[in-house]
Amino acid sequence: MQAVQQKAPPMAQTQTMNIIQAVNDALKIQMRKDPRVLVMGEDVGKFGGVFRATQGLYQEFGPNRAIDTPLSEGGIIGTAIGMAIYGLRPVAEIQFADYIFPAFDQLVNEAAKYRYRSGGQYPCPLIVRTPYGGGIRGGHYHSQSPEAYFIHTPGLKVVCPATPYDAKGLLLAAMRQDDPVIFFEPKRMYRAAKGEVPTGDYEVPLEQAKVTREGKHVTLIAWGAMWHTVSEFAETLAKDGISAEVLDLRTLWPVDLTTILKSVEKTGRAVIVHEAPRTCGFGAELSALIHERAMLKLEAPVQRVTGFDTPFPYSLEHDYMPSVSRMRAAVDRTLNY
Amino acid sequence: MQAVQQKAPPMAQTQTMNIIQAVNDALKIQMRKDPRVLVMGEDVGKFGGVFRATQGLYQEFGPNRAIDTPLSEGGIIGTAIGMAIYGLRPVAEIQFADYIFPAFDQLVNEAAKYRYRSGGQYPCPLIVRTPYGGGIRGGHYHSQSPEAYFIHTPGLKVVCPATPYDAKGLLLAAMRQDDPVIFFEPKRMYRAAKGEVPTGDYEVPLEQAKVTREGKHVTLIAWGAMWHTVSEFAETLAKDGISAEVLDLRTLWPVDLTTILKSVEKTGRAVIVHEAPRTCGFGAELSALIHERAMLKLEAPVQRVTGFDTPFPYSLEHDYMPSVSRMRAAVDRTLNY
Amino acid sequence: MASKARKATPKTAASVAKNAAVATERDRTPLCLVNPDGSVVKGAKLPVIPDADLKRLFEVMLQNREIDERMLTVQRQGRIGFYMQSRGEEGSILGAAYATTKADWLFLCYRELASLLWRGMTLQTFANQLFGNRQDLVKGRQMPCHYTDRAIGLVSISSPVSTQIPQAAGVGWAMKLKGEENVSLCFMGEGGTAEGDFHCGMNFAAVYKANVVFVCRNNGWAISTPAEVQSASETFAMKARAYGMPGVLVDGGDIFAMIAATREAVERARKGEGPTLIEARTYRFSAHSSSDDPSVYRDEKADQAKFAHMDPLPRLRNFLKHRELWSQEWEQSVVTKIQDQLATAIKLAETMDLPQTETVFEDVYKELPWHLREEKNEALRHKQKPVHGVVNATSSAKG
Amino acid sequence: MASKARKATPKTAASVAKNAAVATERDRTPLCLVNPDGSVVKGAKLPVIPDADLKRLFEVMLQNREIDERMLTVQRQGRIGFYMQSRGEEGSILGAAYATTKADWLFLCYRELASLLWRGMTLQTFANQLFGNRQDLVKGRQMPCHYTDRAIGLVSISSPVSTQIPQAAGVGWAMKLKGEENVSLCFMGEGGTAEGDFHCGMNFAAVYKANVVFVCRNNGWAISTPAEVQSASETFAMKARAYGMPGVLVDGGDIFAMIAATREAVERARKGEGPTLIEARTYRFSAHSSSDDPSVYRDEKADQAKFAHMDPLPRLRNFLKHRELWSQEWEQSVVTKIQDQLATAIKLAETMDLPQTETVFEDVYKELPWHLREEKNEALRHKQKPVHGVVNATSSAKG
Ligand SMILES: Cc1ncc(C[n+]2csc(CCOP(=O)(O)OP(=O)(O)O)c2C)c(N)n1
Ligand SMILES: Cc1ncc(C[n+]2csc(CCOP(=O)(O)OP(=O)(O)O)c2C)c(N)n1
Ligand SMILES: [Mg+2]
Ligand SMILES: [Mg+2]
Repeated sequence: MQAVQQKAPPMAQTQTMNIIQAVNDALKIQMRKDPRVLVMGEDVGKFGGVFRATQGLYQEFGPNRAIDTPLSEGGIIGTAIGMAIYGLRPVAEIQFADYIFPAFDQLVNEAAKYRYRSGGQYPCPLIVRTPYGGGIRGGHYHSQSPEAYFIHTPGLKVVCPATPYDAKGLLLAAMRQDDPVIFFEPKRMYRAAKGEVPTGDYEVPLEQAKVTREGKHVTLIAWGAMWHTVSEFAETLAKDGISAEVLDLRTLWPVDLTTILKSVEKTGRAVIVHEAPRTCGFGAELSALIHERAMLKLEAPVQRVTGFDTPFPYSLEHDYMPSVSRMRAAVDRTLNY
Repeated sequence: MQAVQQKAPPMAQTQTMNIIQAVNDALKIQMRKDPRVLVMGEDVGKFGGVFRATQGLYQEFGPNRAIDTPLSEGGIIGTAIGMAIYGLRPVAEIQFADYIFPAFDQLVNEAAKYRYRSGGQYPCPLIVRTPYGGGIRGGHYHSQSPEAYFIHTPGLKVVCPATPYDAKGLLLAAMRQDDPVIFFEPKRMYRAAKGEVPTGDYEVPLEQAKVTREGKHVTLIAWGAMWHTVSEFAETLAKDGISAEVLDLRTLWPVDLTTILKSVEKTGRAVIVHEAPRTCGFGAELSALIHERAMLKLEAPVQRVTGFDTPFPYSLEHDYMPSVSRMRAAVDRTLNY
Repeated sequence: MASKARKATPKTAASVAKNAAVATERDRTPLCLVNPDGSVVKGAKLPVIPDADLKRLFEVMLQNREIDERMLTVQRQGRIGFYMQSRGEEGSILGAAYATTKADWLFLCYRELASLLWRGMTLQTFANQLFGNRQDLVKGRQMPCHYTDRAIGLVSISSPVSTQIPQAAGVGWAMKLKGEENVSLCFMGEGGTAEGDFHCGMNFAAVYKANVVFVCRNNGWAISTPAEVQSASETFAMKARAYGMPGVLVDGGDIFAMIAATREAVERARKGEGPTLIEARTYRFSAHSSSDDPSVYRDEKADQAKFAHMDPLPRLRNFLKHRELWSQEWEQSVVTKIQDQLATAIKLAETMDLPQTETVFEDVYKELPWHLREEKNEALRHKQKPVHGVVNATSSAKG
Repeated sequence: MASKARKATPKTAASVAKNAAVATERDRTPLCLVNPDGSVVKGAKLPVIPDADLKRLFEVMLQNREIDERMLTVQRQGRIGFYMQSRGEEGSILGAAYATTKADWLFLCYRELASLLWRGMTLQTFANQLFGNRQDLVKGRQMPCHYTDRAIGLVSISSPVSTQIPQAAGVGWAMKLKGEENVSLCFMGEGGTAEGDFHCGMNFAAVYKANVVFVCRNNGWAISTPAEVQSASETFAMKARAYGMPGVLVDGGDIFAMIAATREAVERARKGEGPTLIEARTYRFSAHSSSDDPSVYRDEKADQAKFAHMDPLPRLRNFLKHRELWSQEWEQSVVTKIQDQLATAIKLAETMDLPQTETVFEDVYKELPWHLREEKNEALRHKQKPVHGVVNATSSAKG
């Protein structure tokens, strides 16, 4: 399934990794190269993070570069902003995306606006890594997908890899640019998604989507964990003679609209899939952009298959998460419009 | 200009009020009727609020019902949630919508989910009043329009009156229902918008938009301060022979989609105007909804005229705010598609 | 704290260092009334507690421990998704709960099951929540251990750490505004004191003299993070001073000390004299949760031995022995009984259906708006089969 | 603060009330070295300050006051949109600033113009910011009084209260991690201590012993809200104890006391010994801002008289007189000079064009992404005329 998009640079040495390992590898590589880089967050030091993404960093780089913090997201992001404007390169971890909200003011009113409001005098190259999404029986508070809040905030970049290869390459690229980045990691796929990843240094450029499957009848747009579900779904569609093109957005904002429009103009149909609630989710923006710019090429309105507009439930998360059957209904709506 | 929509109940006694007075009047009426209601926030007590919306309440209802709080939005909303679940009816003021973010976690993770996560055992009837929007030379932090963040959050209702009549009627309705409401007040129009308002008790029901001008060529959708600009704009369009229908949404979420679709299906064209940044703003959701449900009736893609995707500037706010000339270009795009 | 002109002799040397926040011996010494061996500390005045209550408190401690062990096993068998133990902390939790009544609202962190057992939450209610079934009071919407039970004064437990603190202050404030003598009892972990919400809640409570008692369970750990990373202050109780609020440090292994301290705080709160912060010094004998593996970050064996004296259960047993209120048979019968009752409750909870799909859409608002009506219909058209056995061993942080 | 078994004799009575957060006489007494009449307090050891510096400090105080008066007038004339005065607080602000160098980063609340004048921000830079013109260092993007000037170590001022506190802690921590002896100096208002960010910033600073000095200007008011509503603690300096950090209360009318206290704190920070919280007890003689009308909520006349002794300017003048460092002519010449310079700066700033429309889209990111390129073109096609004279008298809260 991941063959299409896991093409490593020719000759590069590779290794099978999951997303956790890929993230860990990216951090190690960059921390070795750049002494300004440090990781910080709850349980990220000695313990190596509750998902073990920062494992070994404390041992290799010591307590001043793999920092266990107090239980305070506002403190983590607030102090990380200070570090970033002072010239360090903090990579802060928020243990679950659901817990990013105590730091919301520091992110949207401060980090996002620092470069701008200082007239360019104080860039704020802060990375916030955080696991997002459902499917792990986490209920309300270990399942949310809050990307839209940050996409709506000018000054932030929002990235969300789906595969180990992209996780490593995008994180390396993010750590080497100068704007604040919210880096959402698909926790459901942390260990489930495996692939060949170059052991050395490489970057996956930000702001570039990837066509991971070519097709002609409908464009399926996804990212993160949902890209995996959508990719499998595309296979089943193929069996029914429906040829779906699959896009993995990778960087959510600024989004690679060129690649999206090219695909949708070709297929004439689009279905966007995400876990976050539908209303004012990123799917709404994508739908609006596509309609605004490609209406005449559309055979049917762009469809959205998303989490429902309720808090994330526990026992019934299988009913809540975008399902293949709902995706199928959406594709059918575009085909039969 | 406000004649169309300011129809008071027949026979009711009215008085000319601005929005501040209308809000104040609603609070007074409800506080007299319901001893559970109290107002709280920074400077809302003795001083009567920095915009004077709570003027006189301290004098009439005393310090236990018109409460000056410490400078802490997290504390205001956090304690107000406690009051609400205990059976009081707190109406919390956040001095500027830009300062709502320190309370973001309490609003989106707590107030919004209280009823749900307790299986209906603990409703949280909290009202948060807050002035929003630009045009007062307030720069980054006295100008933001953060409605989309809350519309994206299941469990919250979002209301935004444009006129004194609606401000009073919607606030009275909000205080009498049992879900948390974020009540955005258009600060630029606080004193500028005047109209006849019944002196007695009445409600403007939530979740109902209003057609404030009938027309046939294009539907203009707005709310709050922008509704005023859009209404004036519609007059100028009329002079050019373009007949615009104007909608004031009043309640942003749950939105009155029926009224929107009815209008758009009639005109075949829609332009949405809001101050917040375009990307993932409420305009995106409205655009997606309209395209999804009325594509075949559309003569042209729905257009958005919004704040730009930058922090809100100071000196150049005239270039930033949605202008009549940008609106005109958008209308022309729909007419010449 | 207005800038009033004060008449005192001015200080004439900055001496910042001397002004440092040094704790006094009194600050550092936990209140302790009963020694680990069950003997009364010399000079201590024990709170008045009827023998029947003492025995009942011991019973609940035993029950809590049995439940803990059993439910962890059930979790390990993949039958529930998650569990959090509280071994060794039952004493302080029960002590605080004992000093309140059901009219006093209860805000929990998440590790305070004993307080609910004390207040009479039924085992069936408990088990239904863990299995998230159709009879679960929170309708299967939250992870295990996130109970709500209005009948016993329990407010909804939330995962985000410390959000309950300003809410509890708000409830205590509302009680005061309404002229009631009820209090709001609010638990938190020592890790939770680092959140901004701790500050907001404590500050509002003190400014308005809200009817609230805060209990900080300092069990030494926040997942893998030791308490000394949370604050540079010598005790957590001392944090009360920043708010002009009394702070008391208590030996959490001593249920008598907890009862005495909480009673005094509750009384003050009932009289409208404002809030108190109690730090219960304990040890988290168990893992953080069923997802955690503490051997990665602490020396399990050494620590269990080192902190054994802080376990409240043997201490209370020893005390009861001294008073001739204990027998082996009685303890055994309590244990056997709870095992039986629990088995029955689990069986029933496990065989009960999950909530119906339409419940996903209830209670978002009081009434169902148009978009949720539509979404409900979509969900019903596309009902999914529950995914069983999805393991969440990827994280040790849930809860 | 781990749960270590401590050997002390156990406390045997809860005595919550006795444990209450009573401030000692020492806590309550502000550090004061020079009396309002300019005489040295008996027994006080003055910090070493060269005469030239003393005179320069007095000059900056005079300048600050002139600028304040002038700019408020300019605001009243509708020529700038907003202004914030700092009359009566210049002493503590200058005292703290004097104890640092330009390599020490400066985080301001917003009312600390004097510290910038001390560090050498030019009047033209100042005026350009107030007029938000093309040469404004922040490109006309922020309201008046929201300066940024990297050349003098000034970080970007933000309106949201207290967000600078954890950031300043982060900078001081970064300095420490890099092995530098620089410190970060962070101002806040007493109102700002109620925000969660105050707690987060203080706590992180103390846990990591960051190179930071916090100065809380307690001027008695947060807009209309008196300091006693912000906290029930007797002083704000005492809040330091919650963090295991030294806290010092200083007479903010006494620049010598401020210098002494800040120097000691800065020294500790440079040596890596961690942060300090200094409370400068002052009075907000002016309105909150040009949008405010304090007569609605306080007795202006009575209070101005009552707090006159806290004004640092006559106190320093009196001291200089005692030392024969002052003359009427000198003071007059300083005033005349600043008036002239200011007039020139204002004139230039006012006649300078506003920033160009395209600057709205710069610096959102380092590079312009596709959507901002498009939006820039849209803005250029629809350039608007500036709306002049939009009055914001609707609110007294801005800033
Ligand atoms: C806001 C927030 N951040 C992070 C977490 C993840 N988390 C759950 S429990 C916990 C540790 C809590 O420690 P403490 O407060 O000491 O309570 P204890 O578990 O020891 O009872 C953490 C970090 C969370 N639930 N909420
Ligand atoms: C987060 C936030 N809430 C509210 C405001 C509005 N506001 C601006 S200044 C101020 C009072 C600040 O008082 P204090 O901290 O004592 O500083 P002072 O003005 O006395 O110097 C308030 C409420 C704000 N700027 N930011
Ligand atoms: Mg703990
Ligand atoms: Mg103040």
